[in-house]
Amino acid sequence: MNMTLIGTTLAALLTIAVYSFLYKDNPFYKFAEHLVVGVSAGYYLVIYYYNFIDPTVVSPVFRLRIGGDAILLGGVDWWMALIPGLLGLILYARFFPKIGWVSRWALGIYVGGYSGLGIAPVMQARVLDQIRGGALPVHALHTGQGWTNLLLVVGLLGTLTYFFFSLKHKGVLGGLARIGIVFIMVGFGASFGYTVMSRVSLLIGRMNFLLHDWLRIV
Amino acid sequence: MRGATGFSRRTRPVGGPTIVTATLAALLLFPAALPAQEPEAPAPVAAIAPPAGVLAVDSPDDRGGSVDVSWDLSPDDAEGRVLCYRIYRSAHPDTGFAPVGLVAPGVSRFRDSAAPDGTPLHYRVAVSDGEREVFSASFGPVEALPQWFHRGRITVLIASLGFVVAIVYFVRAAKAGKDLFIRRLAGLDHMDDAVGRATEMGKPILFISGLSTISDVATIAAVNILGEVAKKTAEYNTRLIVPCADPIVMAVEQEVVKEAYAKVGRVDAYNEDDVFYLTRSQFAYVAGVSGIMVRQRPATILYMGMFYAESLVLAETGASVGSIQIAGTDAVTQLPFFITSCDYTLIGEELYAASAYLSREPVLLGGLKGQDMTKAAIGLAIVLGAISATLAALGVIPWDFVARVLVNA
Amino acid sequence: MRRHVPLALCFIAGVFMAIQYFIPHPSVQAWYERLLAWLQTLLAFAFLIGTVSLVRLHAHKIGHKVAGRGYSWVLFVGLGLMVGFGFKGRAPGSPFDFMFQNVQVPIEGTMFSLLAFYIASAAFRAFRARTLEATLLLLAATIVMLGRVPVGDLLHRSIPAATDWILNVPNMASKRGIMIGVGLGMMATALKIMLGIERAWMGGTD
Amino acid sequence: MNRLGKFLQIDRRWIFLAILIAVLAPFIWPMGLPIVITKPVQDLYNAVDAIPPNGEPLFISIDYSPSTVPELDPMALAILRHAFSKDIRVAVLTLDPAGYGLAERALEAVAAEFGKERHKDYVFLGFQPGISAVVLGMGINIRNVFPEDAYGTPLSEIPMMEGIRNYDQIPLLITLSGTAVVEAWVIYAHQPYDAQIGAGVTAVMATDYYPFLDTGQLVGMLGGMRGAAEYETLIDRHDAGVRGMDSQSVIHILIIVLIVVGNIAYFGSRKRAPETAGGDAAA
Repeated sequence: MNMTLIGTTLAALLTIAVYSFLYKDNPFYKFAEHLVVGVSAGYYLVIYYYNFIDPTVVSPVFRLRIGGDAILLGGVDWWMALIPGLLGLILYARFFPKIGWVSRWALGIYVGGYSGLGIAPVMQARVLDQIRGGALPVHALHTGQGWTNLLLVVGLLGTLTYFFFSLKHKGVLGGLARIGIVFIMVGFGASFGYTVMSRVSLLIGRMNFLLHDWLRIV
Repeated sequence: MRGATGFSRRTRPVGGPTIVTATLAALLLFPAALPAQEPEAPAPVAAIAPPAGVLAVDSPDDRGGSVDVSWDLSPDDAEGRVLCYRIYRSAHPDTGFAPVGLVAPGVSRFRDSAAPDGTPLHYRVAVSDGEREVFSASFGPVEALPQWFHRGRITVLIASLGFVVAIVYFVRAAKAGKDLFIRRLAGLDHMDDAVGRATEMGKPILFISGLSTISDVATIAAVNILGEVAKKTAEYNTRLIVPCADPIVMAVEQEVVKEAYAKVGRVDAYNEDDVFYLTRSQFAYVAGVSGIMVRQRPATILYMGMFYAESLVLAETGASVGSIQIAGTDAVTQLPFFITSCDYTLIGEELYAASAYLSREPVLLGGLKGQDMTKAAIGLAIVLGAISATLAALGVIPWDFVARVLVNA
Repeated sequence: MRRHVPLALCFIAGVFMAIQYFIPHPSVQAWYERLLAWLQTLLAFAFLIGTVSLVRLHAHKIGHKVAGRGYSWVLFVGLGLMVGFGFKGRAPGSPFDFMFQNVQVPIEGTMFSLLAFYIASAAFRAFRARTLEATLLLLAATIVMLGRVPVGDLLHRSIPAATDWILNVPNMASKRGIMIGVGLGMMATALKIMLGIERAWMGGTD
Repeated sequence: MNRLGKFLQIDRRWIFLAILIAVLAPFIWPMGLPIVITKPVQDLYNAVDAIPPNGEPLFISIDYSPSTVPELDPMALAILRHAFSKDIRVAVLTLDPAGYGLAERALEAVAAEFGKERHKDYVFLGFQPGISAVVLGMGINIRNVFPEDAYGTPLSEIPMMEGIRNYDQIPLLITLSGTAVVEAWVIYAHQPYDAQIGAGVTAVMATDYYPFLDTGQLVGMLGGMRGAAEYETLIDRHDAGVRGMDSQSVIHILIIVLIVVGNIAYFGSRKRAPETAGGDAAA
């Protein structure tokens, strides 16, 4: 009995425990559920410590090293490593009700920083590029491409109209919004149908694991 | 679009006149291309012709340290005699050249991304047939410099500023007391009923704010909605359970719920253990939440924020325990599943409109108006773009013009 | 201090992160990289807060002798083992890796694969041709499902083409529209946060 | 309630059982149904095929974790086989910590299959955290983000990496991912640096990225197990992708039958007992 076999057997039993949930909630599922919540919470705690806190704070501040390079105590790099450490520590202020509000300083930087970061790339990739992709020539209606382009433009305009919030969906606007919802529903149906495959793939993968890797019967 | 920031990947075909020019240039420049201290390049009789027209410019829109070098292909390239081009750099026009890069035949450009900033640099391109290298004339001086503004992004800047102006203008107008209409959002009209139902049944409400971090704007939208929901559960004295997948989201949501309970004067009813962190791991989180669903049997489940593949596992488990489910997400891939498994679904942008809708705060409604106006402008841009593309296709206006407008727009 | 400082920090961080996109100069980019690393580190610090919350919840269950508290012990064992092993070594073959590979990966993979069952039950339950929209949804889904598998090709030649058409035309048009709308919503929300209009993140103190 | 109405209330566990049987059956009786090639797959195949042998390497970023292995692993294997069979050099990296072992396993297996030499024909750069930072960093200099390969050899000492600085020397980068990492490659590598990006994604993500194909932000794409099966067909090497498609066909048909029967029962029961309508709200 080697470690690989023990590991595979453990994994297989846990796999079956999870599948038992399809029948109904039961002690085996509860065991697997609590185990994986604990294990994964521990996993992320450790991984984030070693991937971020250690290299950006602990190593430079206490061991005076960034990557392989030595830094000076009290030098610019040292102070720059201390700041995220202090920001991280003030997050813990929330455990002390009297100074709990200090943790908002760190949250402010976090929330603000990420908010700002998104604006321009979103404008580029989600708005401008999509406008470019959406502005298509709609001549040549005697060909398939002409009609396709017309549908693409109309569908896009309809979908945009559906998301108009500050006007009542009546008249032309209502008509366009209606076209929009038709396109949206067809799109959602397509996504649903398209997804079935990847979900079944996962099931095939698990069955492969049970039958091939564990039981070795196929 | 492509090529706006970098080089085109296409290489120039070598036409007749180019060959003549290149050969002439090569003949004329040949001696200069052979510095004495480059012993590996003796002057051969039947040598391959060196590349001509070497041009080096500071790479545009970058953080410095980079020079773009381009040249005309060696006339012998088309005949397959070229093995590679090697690019040389020096601080002097005719001595001290060192190789900085190598490209395949047929390629006529190279980005030297190790160029020192602010020094005059000279470039040469050598062509190699495997046995010897033949040098072009040197080009220079050129300086690699960092830029303070990314010109390729000017459209994004203008569009973003326009958007900021639109939002700020309508927010101010709303503050000034302009009355603003907002259309019905089906799912949210039932929020009161959903909370009321939970109260009647004496069962909790489960609020799931997605799996993303607070860096995802969708999560912030979810947090805003949670604030409004918490006010209602505090009023009705209904238990609100909020399992979180991200620790910062948890910290923020604890604040939000506590504050909402305080606002309606029920701070005593707030239980910090009901807003808790489970795990960041996607399906471990799902395992935990599914367990909560089948054991607590919540009357109502709200899914708001960013969701990934877990959406359907959660929503189907929720449906199987008979909960009323309202979802809202901007995750286009997950919307189909919420739509099939939930009672009401907020689609895409509706999620962002939700906090304005629920709170009816004029400033938020003003922001929404600003979004709508931008959307109208985008619709107009698409229509105009389609019309000009059509006119170009019909030959009324030149394609060049349309292409330029679309690329720069 | 309680209100203005966090809002000011939020504004400054936001504006800097927004404009750095347009400034390639290294003096700005270096700060951008630094700030980005700080944000990631901040999240790493928060994991301890999250874990404390999880531990407190289950300690509470054990302390109050809630039914099923035995499972809380299971959770503690899993958490304790991972943290204990993790600080000793995480290389492939280590106990930490063993737990990850043989507990976390298979359970998560299996949870994920439950979708194959749920997608079938959801389709059966909800795909009813009640309204025009619902009918279109189920028709599109059915055609695409057929078009994705080899059987569809055998059934009728035009099914893969129809699938491609649905994906490339109506699907693309609506996705693009939703994408633009979502983009606007994201930018507007981000902007409102930076400007301090939307401040639920700090408990909505106004 | 009549019999048809009762059918609509059928315990969903019967459906689960039917799915289980459907997924297991083709394991015992393989069918081997034919595969049609779609354009995004052909485009990606052509892009890989156009890379000159023994030159600038094809980059493959294995950005998936064990949960999406069944769909994405066959893609990785097929693309690697394609590249190695044409003597195209390959550099593999991962942006997902859980992808490290998967990437290493796939690369080493296929390299051994074709008798390829590490550092001459292929290199494994390993994992670096921070998705957008890595993608952006590679645009400046790969050595900044991957100073050495996964086993500690400095990039400067790896022959095949000579002269490979950033995206300008990468003819094609293929990301295999079940998450939005693809978008990071498009936004942070294609947009600023004009890098050529191809993608292999799970079937569910594929619809999301159609707009990117249209705008040229992605050169080509493999969607789900079928994408893998198509690629396997193109390189004429049938494997897990083609095999899995049999199970896929059976389950897809089963679900369609369920939908059809469900609707017949629904309309049949409504004619006789109109009050049974309701329950779950439609879209």
